[in-house]
Amino acid sequence: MGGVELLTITVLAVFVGFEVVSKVSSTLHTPLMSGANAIHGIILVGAIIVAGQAADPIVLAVALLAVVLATANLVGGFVVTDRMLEMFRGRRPGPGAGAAVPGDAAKEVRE
Amino acid sequence: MGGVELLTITVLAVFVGFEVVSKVSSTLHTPLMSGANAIHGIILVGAIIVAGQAADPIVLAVALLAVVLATANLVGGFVVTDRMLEMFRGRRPGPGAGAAVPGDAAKEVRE
Amino acid sequence: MILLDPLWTALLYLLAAVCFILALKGLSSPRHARRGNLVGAAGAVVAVVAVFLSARLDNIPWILGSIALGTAVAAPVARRVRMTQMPQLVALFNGVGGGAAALVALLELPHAAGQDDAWMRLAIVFTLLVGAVSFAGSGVTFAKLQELMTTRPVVFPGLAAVMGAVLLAALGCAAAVVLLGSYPLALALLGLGLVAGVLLVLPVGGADVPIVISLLNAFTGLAVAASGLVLGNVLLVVAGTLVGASGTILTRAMAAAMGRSVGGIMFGAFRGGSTAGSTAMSERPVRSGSPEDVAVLLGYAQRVIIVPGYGLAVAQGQHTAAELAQALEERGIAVDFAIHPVAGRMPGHMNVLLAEADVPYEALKEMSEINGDFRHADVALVVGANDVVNPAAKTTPGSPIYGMPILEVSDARQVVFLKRSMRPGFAGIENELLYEPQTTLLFGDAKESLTKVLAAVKGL
Amino acid sequence: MILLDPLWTALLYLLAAVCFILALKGLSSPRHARRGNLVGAAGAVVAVVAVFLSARLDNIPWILGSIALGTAVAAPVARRVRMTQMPQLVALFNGVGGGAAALVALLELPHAAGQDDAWMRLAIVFTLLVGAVSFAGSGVTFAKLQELMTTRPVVFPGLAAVMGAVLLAALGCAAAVVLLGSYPLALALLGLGLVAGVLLVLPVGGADVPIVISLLNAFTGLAVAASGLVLGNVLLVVAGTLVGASGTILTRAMAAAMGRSVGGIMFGAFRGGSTAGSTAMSERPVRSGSPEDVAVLLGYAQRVIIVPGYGLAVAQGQHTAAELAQALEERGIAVDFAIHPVAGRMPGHMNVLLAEADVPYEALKEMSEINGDFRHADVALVVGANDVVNPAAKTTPGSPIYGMPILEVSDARQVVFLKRSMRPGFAGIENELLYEPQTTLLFGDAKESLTKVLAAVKGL
Ligand SMILES: NC(=O)c1ccc[n+]([C@@H]2O[C@H](COP(=O)([O-])OP(=O)(O)OC[C@H]3O[C@@H](n4cnc5c(N)ncnc54)[C@H](OP(=O)(O)O)[C@@H]3O)[C@@H](O)[C@H]2O)c1
Ligand SMILES: NC(=O)c1ccc[n+]([C@@H]2O[C@H](COP(=O)([O-])OP(=O)(O)OC[C@H]3O[C@@H](n4cnc5c(N)ncnc54)[C@H](OP(=O)(O)O)[C@@H]3O)[C@@H](O)[C@H]2O)c1
Repeated sequence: MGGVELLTITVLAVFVGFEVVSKVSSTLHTPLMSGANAIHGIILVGAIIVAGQAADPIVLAVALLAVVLATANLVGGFVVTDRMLEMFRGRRPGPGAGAAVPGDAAKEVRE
Repeated sequence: MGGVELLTITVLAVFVGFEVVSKVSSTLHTPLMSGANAIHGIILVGAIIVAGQAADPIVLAVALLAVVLATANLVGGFVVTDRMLEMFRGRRPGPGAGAAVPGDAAKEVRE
Repeated sequence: MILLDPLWTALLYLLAAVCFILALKGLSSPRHARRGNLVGAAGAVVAVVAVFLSARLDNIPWILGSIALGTAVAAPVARRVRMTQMPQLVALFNGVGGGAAALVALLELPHAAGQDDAWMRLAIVFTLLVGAVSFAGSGVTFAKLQELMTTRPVVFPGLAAVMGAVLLAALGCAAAVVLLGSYPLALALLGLGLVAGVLLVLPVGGADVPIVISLLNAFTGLAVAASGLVLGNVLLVVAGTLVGASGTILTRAMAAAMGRSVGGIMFGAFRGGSTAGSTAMSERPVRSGSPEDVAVLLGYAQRVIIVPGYGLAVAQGQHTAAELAQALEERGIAVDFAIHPVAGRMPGHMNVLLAEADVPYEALKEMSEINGDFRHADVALVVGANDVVNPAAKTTPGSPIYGMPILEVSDARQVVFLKRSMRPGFAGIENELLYEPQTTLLFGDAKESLTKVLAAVKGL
Repeated sequence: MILLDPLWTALLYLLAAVCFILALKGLSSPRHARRGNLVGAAGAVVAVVAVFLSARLDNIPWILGSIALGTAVAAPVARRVRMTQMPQLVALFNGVGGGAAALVALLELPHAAGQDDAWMRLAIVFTLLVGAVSFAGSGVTFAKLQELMTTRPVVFPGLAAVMGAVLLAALGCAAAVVLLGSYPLALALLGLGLVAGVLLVLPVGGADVPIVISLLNAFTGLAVAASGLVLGNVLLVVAGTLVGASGTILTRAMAAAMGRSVGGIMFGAFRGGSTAGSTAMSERPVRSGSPEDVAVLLGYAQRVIIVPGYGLAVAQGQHTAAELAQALEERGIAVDFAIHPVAGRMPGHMNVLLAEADVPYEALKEMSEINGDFRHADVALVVGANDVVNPAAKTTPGSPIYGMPILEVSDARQVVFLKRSMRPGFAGIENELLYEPQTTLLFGDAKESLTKVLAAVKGL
């Protein structure tokens, strides 16, 4: 693929990144950090390609190490982000809910 | 240039466009309309290329028509947008300024 | 003459594309907007210089002459046009851009004649068709707005059938061009596109024309992007896509502000609906007042909200309105301008208009911001606005503006209308508010009325 | 096995890239955030499947085994980690990602040995160096946060000189690799990168570690983007660039919230400054109270603002805090949570923490939103926070937190601190507010104290 096309794509991706991320509410900055962290685990694709082309056992070993590391990054990142975001669903339905919604009560009181 | 690269560039440009434009304040929607209008005048580049390759006089005539139209779009669009935006500079300094700033006065009164 | 190798050319194009993005980004605040626009213009210059330096071009004198001609025609018009005629001008520029894209695509067809170029021919027919629709459609909107023809929807029996036939024929031509690369059929496609553009816009009522302009703007953007695919030119792709996105967003925003759907606006006429209501005027009594009456109402109020509309733009009364506001402020009265998003004839029209009169944009209150304040206002002064304050939008389900959010002027203690007659606004429907007991009408041109009221206020 | 031709592969990669963009877009509102993250994960799956179907790969069983291993290690850790340890975990994942990028680049070097591949080798050395820095630096931050080593800045004489030498050597190696493609030098560069990463992070004080994590996150993103250039893989380019942009923005936002500059944080130690202040504790008297005293203060207030900090996270007292808020609400008291952007150890840490306790996010007030309200509050209840309410940020120019915007708890009529001792917060400086007459201290673990106060409030 030509260098200029890649450069163009990079420049546009920079704009997309800045525009999209600057809209993230500060409430979600921790999930943003771990979510972005998960995304760069996609280096896994590169690691797989390298490992799939490896002929030499040492090269293969190094490449497989890269695969393990990248997978840990990718899978762990998405799982941990999901766990965090699960907490943002707001009120959980069920018996525990009533005891832990000070916000709503606050509104009733103040209005 | 490969089709996939162009597609990728298009997709990213769509994201950039939507993200950037959705941040434009509604106050500036008219200049946005005419500014975007100016930008598509860049078809001039295509018209120039076509005209520069024309051998046949009819083709040349059509291509030159395209050049004229595209230039009108490009130049006129930017000029008219500039004129509009000039008005948004806010208060003009000078003698006329005092007579036409109800907003500031309004603030004084209300505070 | 080739001074630039393809790499540098591509980099300059990329630079130009970035300039265009920055131009749109600049519009996120009035402060940087003008500089942004200049950056965009600089990007255009870079791109044009790059094309001259990079490609082996013949006919350079002719090309330069054509550029000079285009500039000589467009620049003075753009510099001198009155702000009320801005929508027409944008329509015009939009149309010629679409036309240029269609012509470029037409001329590229012979270069895409190969067996493997079917994708390219697909992009070509797209550009041809969409560019032609945009050209012809914009021409009709121009004619409507410039009142070269009626602003009312033009509908005739069988319109839907004709449109369907045209579209089918266009589709057939398009398929043939893609498969066979036939040049005569491409010309036919161009012609069909022109017809389709005319038919598409004819049945649209005057009040909906700005939406159509914005939609055609998006169309032209897409046509330019497709021509970029044809020419393998990243700049055209990016620029066209940006315009397509912005046109889409604007169209949707406008339609939402009018409480309508884009589909309903474009194809309402084909389904038998029409955007124009009845124009029968009722004979009920109204209360009209003199400039002095209005001056008293205003001069002894504590809070006044001015609602500008299209009539203020027509009358070019913005400076007088600003002066009146200033005079009231000097009497200790709080004055705001309430801006409806579709007041006037373009989105944000009132903002441009009042900015021209040096009203700082902080003094312009958006609808959502000010709607709650009318109930604390002593007087709502409606200057040349009608549809945007018409309660029919809330009360009359059949009305063409039903569902559009309006400025709640009827909450104010007193409502004053400055207009020339009892004629309705652009949507063509009567305004019940004119007959309400709290309403006073001052008939006459907005600028003249404002001048008289201003004089009377100063004399209080 | 090649089931997909390059076109389809590229389209699937593009799809995955779009999924990643949507994942980040989802974070603009808590409602769509989780779905967005799942879309991102789906994109990753698509990409991995695409690579298996599209390239002629050997060693597939080994690769699948490695993926299984990575998953088996990471998923349970990610699922079980306590929320207080989140920063460490993110640092760890970030580091391994950077390491993977560096290894990929290393293995690609032999494929970029040609005369014309200098640009590619440039991308390779960039990935190598930045990936290694990110790996080693993240390792050190992990050790600091996990308290495997001191959280205080580690500085030794000549640090700056050593760092300079390492960087110079790295630069030399990098140039040699670009020009000659030498493999041993690439290995040396990897080593130098590791050393540089360690040296870069050692002198950073504990409180600044989250900023460094975010910065290294951006680094890894850039390394991945560069490796995408090496492999000609659009997906890696886009994904890496997105992460680079998000890391940059986050780093700047955090630094701004702490009133610091990124450069000052990273290189302060080299210039002799240090992020830690004095830890000398003064012997002045403070007013400490019993849980019952605090309950009375709270129970008869009209407006209470709770200020959570890192200590609340450590004590896992978020559920108890939510219950206390609920109990106070039931007594008719208005309760808000005031969230400082850098309270805790990660940006938005408190939001995550309180969301876990089902406090609806509407009840969490941002600093700018609530700072004006403290003067109307009867009690500000500071639970395990310290630096973010320390007036030294405004009054003591030499202090490491000087310039950081703080929550103005001293405006409240009464201030209650729940903490275990008189020890300072993460920045290591004393808090004058603890000695003020309106301040009451309740010593003890935040969760235990909250439980006691809650019981006492219920008994009022
Ligand atoms: N802004 C946009 O983007 C946009 C887009 C699409 C559609 N539209 C449509 O345009 C309309 C805008 O509403 P609007 O309230 O601003 O305008 P309007 O409803 O068209 O009303 C304009 C009023 O101004 C009066 N007028 C005209 N010339 C005047 C003059 N020289 N002096 C004093 N009064 C004058 C007219 O009454 P007389 O003739 O009796 O004087 C008329 O009642 C809406 O229907 C909207 O949907 C706007
Ligand atoms: N959030 C971010 O993104 C971020 C990023 C970079 C830096 N930082 C830094 O981190 C700091 C955050 O400020 P902060 O006010 O939240 O925290 P802090 O200043 O570190 O104070 C935490 C307080 O909690 C108390 N504490 C600890 N464990 C406790 C427990 N189990 N029960 C009760 N109290 C306990 C500690 O006092 P005792 O030991 O006496 O109990 C300490 O005073 C700032 O310096 C900020 O700059 C944050």
